[in-house]
Amino acid sequence: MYQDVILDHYKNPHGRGLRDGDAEVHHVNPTCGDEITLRVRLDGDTIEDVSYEGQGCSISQASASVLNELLVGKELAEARRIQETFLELMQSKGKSEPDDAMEEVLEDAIAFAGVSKYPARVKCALLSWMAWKDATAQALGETAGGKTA
Amino acid sequence: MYQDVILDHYKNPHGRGLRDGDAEVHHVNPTCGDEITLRVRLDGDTIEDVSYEGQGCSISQASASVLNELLVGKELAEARRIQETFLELMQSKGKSEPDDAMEEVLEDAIAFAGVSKYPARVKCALLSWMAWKDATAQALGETAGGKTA
Amino acid sequence: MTQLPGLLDTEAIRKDFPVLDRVVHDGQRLVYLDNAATSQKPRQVLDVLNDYYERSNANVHRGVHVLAEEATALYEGARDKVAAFVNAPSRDEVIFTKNASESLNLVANMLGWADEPYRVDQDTEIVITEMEHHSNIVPWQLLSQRTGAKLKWFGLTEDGRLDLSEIEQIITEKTKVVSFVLVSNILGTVNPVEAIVRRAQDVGALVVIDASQAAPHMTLDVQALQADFVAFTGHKMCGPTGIGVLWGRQELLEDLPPFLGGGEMIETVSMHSSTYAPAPHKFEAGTPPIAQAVGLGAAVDYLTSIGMDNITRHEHALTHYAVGRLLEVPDLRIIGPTTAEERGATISFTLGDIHPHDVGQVLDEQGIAVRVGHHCARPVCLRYGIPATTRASFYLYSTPAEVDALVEGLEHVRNFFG
Amino acid sequence: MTQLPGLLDTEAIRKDFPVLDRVVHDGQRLVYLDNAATSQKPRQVLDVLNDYYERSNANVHRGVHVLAEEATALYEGARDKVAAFVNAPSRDEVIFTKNASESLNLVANMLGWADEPYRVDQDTEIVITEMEHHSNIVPWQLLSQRTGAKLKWFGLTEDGRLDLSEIEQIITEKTKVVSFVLVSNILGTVNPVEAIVRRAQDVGALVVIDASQAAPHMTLDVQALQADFVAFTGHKMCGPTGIGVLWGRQELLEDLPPFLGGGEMIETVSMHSSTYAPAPHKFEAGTPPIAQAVGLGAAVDYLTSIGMDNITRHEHALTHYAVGRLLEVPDLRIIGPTTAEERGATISFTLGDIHPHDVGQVLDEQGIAVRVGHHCARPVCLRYGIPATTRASFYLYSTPAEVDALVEGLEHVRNFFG
Ligand SMILES: Cc1ncc(COP(=O)(O)O)c(C=O)c1O
Ligand SMILES: Cc1ncc(COP(=O)(O)O)c(C=O)c1O
Repeated sequence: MYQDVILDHYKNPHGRGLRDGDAEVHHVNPTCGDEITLRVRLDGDTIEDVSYEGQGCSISQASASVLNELLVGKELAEARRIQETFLELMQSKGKSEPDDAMEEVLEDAIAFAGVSKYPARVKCALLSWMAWKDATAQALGETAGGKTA
Repeated sequence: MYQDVILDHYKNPHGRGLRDGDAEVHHVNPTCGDEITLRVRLDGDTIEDVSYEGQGCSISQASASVLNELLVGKELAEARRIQETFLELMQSKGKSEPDDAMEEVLEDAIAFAGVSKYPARVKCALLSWMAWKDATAQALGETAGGKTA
Repeated sequence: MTQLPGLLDTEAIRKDFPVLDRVVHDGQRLVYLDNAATSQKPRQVLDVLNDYYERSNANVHRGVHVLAEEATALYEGARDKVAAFVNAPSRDEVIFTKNASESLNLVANMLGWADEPYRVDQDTEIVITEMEHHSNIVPWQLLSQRTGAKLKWFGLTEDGRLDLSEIEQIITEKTKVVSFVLVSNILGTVNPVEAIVRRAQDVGALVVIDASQAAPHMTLDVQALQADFVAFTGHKMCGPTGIGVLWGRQELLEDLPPFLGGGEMIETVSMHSSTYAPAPHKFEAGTPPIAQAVGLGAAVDYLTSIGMDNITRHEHALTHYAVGRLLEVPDLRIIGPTTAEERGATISFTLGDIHPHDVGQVLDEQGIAVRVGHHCARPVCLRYGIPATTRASFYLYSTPAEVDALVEGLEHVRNFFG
Repeated sequence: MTQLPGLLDTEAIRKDFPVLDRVVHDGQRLVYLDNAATSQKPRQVLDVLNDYYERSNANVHRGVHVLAEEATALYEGARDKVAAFVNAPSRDEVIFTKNASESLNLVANMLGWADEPYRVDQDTEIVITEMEHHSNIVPWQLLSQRTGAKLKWFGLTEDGRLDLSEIEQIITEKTKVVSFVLVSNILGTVNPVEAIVRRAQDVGALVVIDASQAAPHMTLDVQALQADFVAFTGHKMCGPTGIGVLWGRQELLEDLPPFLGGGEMIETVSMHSSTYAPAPHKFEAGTPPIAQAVGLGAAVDYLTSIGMDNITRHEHALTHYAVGRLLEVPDLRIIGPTTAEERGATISFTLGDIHPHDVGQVLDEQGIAVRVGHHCARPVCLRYGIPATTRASFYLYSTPAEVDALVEGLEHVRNFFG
């Protein structure tokens, strides 16, 4: 489960820290106490930044770092595809080997395949991704409504 | 469990029917619905009559008949000794063979020894005996107080 | 040997049940006809229990070690199996309890503590029937004492069926809950669900169905029943003791308050206040009966492998045969329907004025296990003016030969006390 | 191998527990250190369970056939064993429940429905502690919400003990019930019963003791404790899942109202009203966890054959050794008492800023099963400002070698995340 990629991200997280954003959310995993505060900044359809701070296990921390690395700079549609693919991988219960197409979409995040075998840890891996989805929806709602954060 | 003596008493009960008495009680075994109404008539220290009516299984019916046969005409002290010995026999859980002394006291009632192995039936066998004890106490209370039934 | 159309291959099935080889009273082969009280357990269920304890035993949920993951997967897998067995729309609608009695008490208590529109209070009425098991009477009596709600009930006809002639007067606009037994454990009657549910729905009352004597014997489809809650118990359906089920409609389980408080049922706890986990965990306080749930899952697998419809057919054929043969016994009076139509494989009767205790005891001496008494349904005995009945009840492993043994046994009882 | 004075012959004992031979993760021998969550079961208990199901399975009470008599004798025999195990003055004071959580909820509900002088209402206060398991917090929160009673609690000292300095202000004349844990499942602390009971008795409050983590590990004497109620749970003491115990003082059990209604708990039922059986049956609605009670009886026999005092001594020696060895691990902080005095064999700790999930997972990869999280005692984590702990807990089959394995495992965790 602890692939080197995951440990690397845990020890040297990408983009950690809170910076300006269009929306901020705070998510908690009540069963283990993992927490994340996450902000999204959009520039039109492009994700300009995902910044975050939190406490939790290596899986939830590394997952947030991988998210930052993967999503920043991407178009929203592309980012959503990545998010959905990651969700699919995490819900696979370790049953299916990820295929090449998946690997291409997920890059480093493919390292989390092993986590999907551990139901108790899947929530950790998904914490930041759910927070990102939520924050993005908020940011878009505000953009649409023309409101400031 | 169904000794011939028990079946005989069941089929040809002694002293069944309600006659005059100094006290009357009604006892019920709620788990199986057995019921007995029982009257005691005393003449000083002598039991002049035990009359009864009830519904219930062969064990409870035969036990009332045996009680009538054994106790009517006896002195109270002797009757109590019989009642206590019967109680002891019924609570023996079939563990001890009744000894000669017991047999002498209990006469026909010794046939209930086999019943003591069946916890569910012990209450049936004891129903009339508990009723008799209760009725006698009442009758004595009334006698002492000089009241009529 | 008597051959009836629709019978299962009991020779094969009986090999699965170790206890059926039991010899009692120095040489009498056991004839177990007390299945309405509890069923026997197949090897397949006992093996699963042993495997659980010998390999995977751990407390469930939140563990990160192998055993905890396995135990959780087994426990939650059992929930999936039970959900499929009763055709539940969602696995989250299946709550594990310790028995059907707890399931029914759970509903009664939730409705007492609930907010409107569910709250049962002094302005509302509760409807049950005269043929309920005590476990579906006393919880409602307690609720009515505690809240002031009025308890009403359907009476019974002479032939052991619900008297629905006054349904409009009994289930009224004030009725908030109607709770009734699907198959009676004393009369064997199968009740007309649809008529009752329709009327309950008309007045907006919740419907609770006690399926304790149905789940073991027929296909149970909670969606087809259109009930709001369905309760049953594991030990009567080849499962272990110590496990029951409450199925409830998801939106109700979301809206209704918890019952027991403790570990597992919470979301977050502080000394000042707590929030609760979503159903089903909201209703499962404390370490659940883990091995027992897993065992019930195995029982469900076992029953499904035989086929619930096949079991129903088997029991129907056997009941038809048994009713016919029993009615040949002089002085025998069946308490309940005297045909095999709309009835389950449970037959209560009286035998002249021989007390059921004596009937049961003399049958036992011949190795035949029946139950005697009021069968936790004393109002039925009161209704028919009898102190008790003798009850023979069949299951998937019961045979015509066992019916014959019962009838012969009863002849012996008659001679004995004649 | 490390030899400590007071250790049991674990080589022999471990042979009784099939699961301890389990190999996980392709070749790692299981090191089971999650005993505070649930214990493993000896062969002696599993054999009794199998025997029950294969020979004597029947519903209890009121049956006149052999199996029903046997099952009843086994079930009631288990009550005798448990009564002797806790030195109860009477066997009728032992109530079988499904787990400790139900036992505690039972008490809370009885007190809510009781008449004076026991009734908990808006004028009364309930006292618990900050180190309770959720199962001894939430029932009282629910009771306090439902009745308006005020919930108060004892806080904790830095070193994981109850802060009793304000006992006179916390337990007052208004206090009707004081409920507290005998041995904490997260801190390991053994609480000073006498001081609390004395104060409770002074003000006339009832005392409820949660002995879930005590019964498995030490001689439990309800008379010496002078409590009014004592709750514990079978699965932590070598017994099956699905069985718990509530011991209560006879006169209280007579005076207090029933909780769940149904079969077995009644004396006589009519549609209009019911009367209840005497305790313990008054509190055992429905078919009880029969096999599980019988299994608990076997567990009690097993523990007694080893000797509770010997088990305490074994665990004390092991705890002493474990505390010492754990404190050698850099960055390891024990949450709870840091000596083996007045503490049980449950040790919670944090390891630098490595999250307990990661600690547990990496230990699991080495075959070492510990629990991580808030251990159903979240207020303790809040109190010490930590999200969770890693918890190692020992039992009669635990060995110094397993402590060594844990310490080595933790070194590996540190290197891994270092
Ligand atoms: C101290 C304490 N109290 C109560 C409980 C609840 O026991 P159960 O989950 O068996 O109801 C536990 C164990 O989980 C415990 O450790
Ligand atoms: C119709 C019916 N309802 C409820 C119950 C109660 O089930 P349990 O005793 O398992 O709680 C029974 C069986 O005893 C029953 O036959």
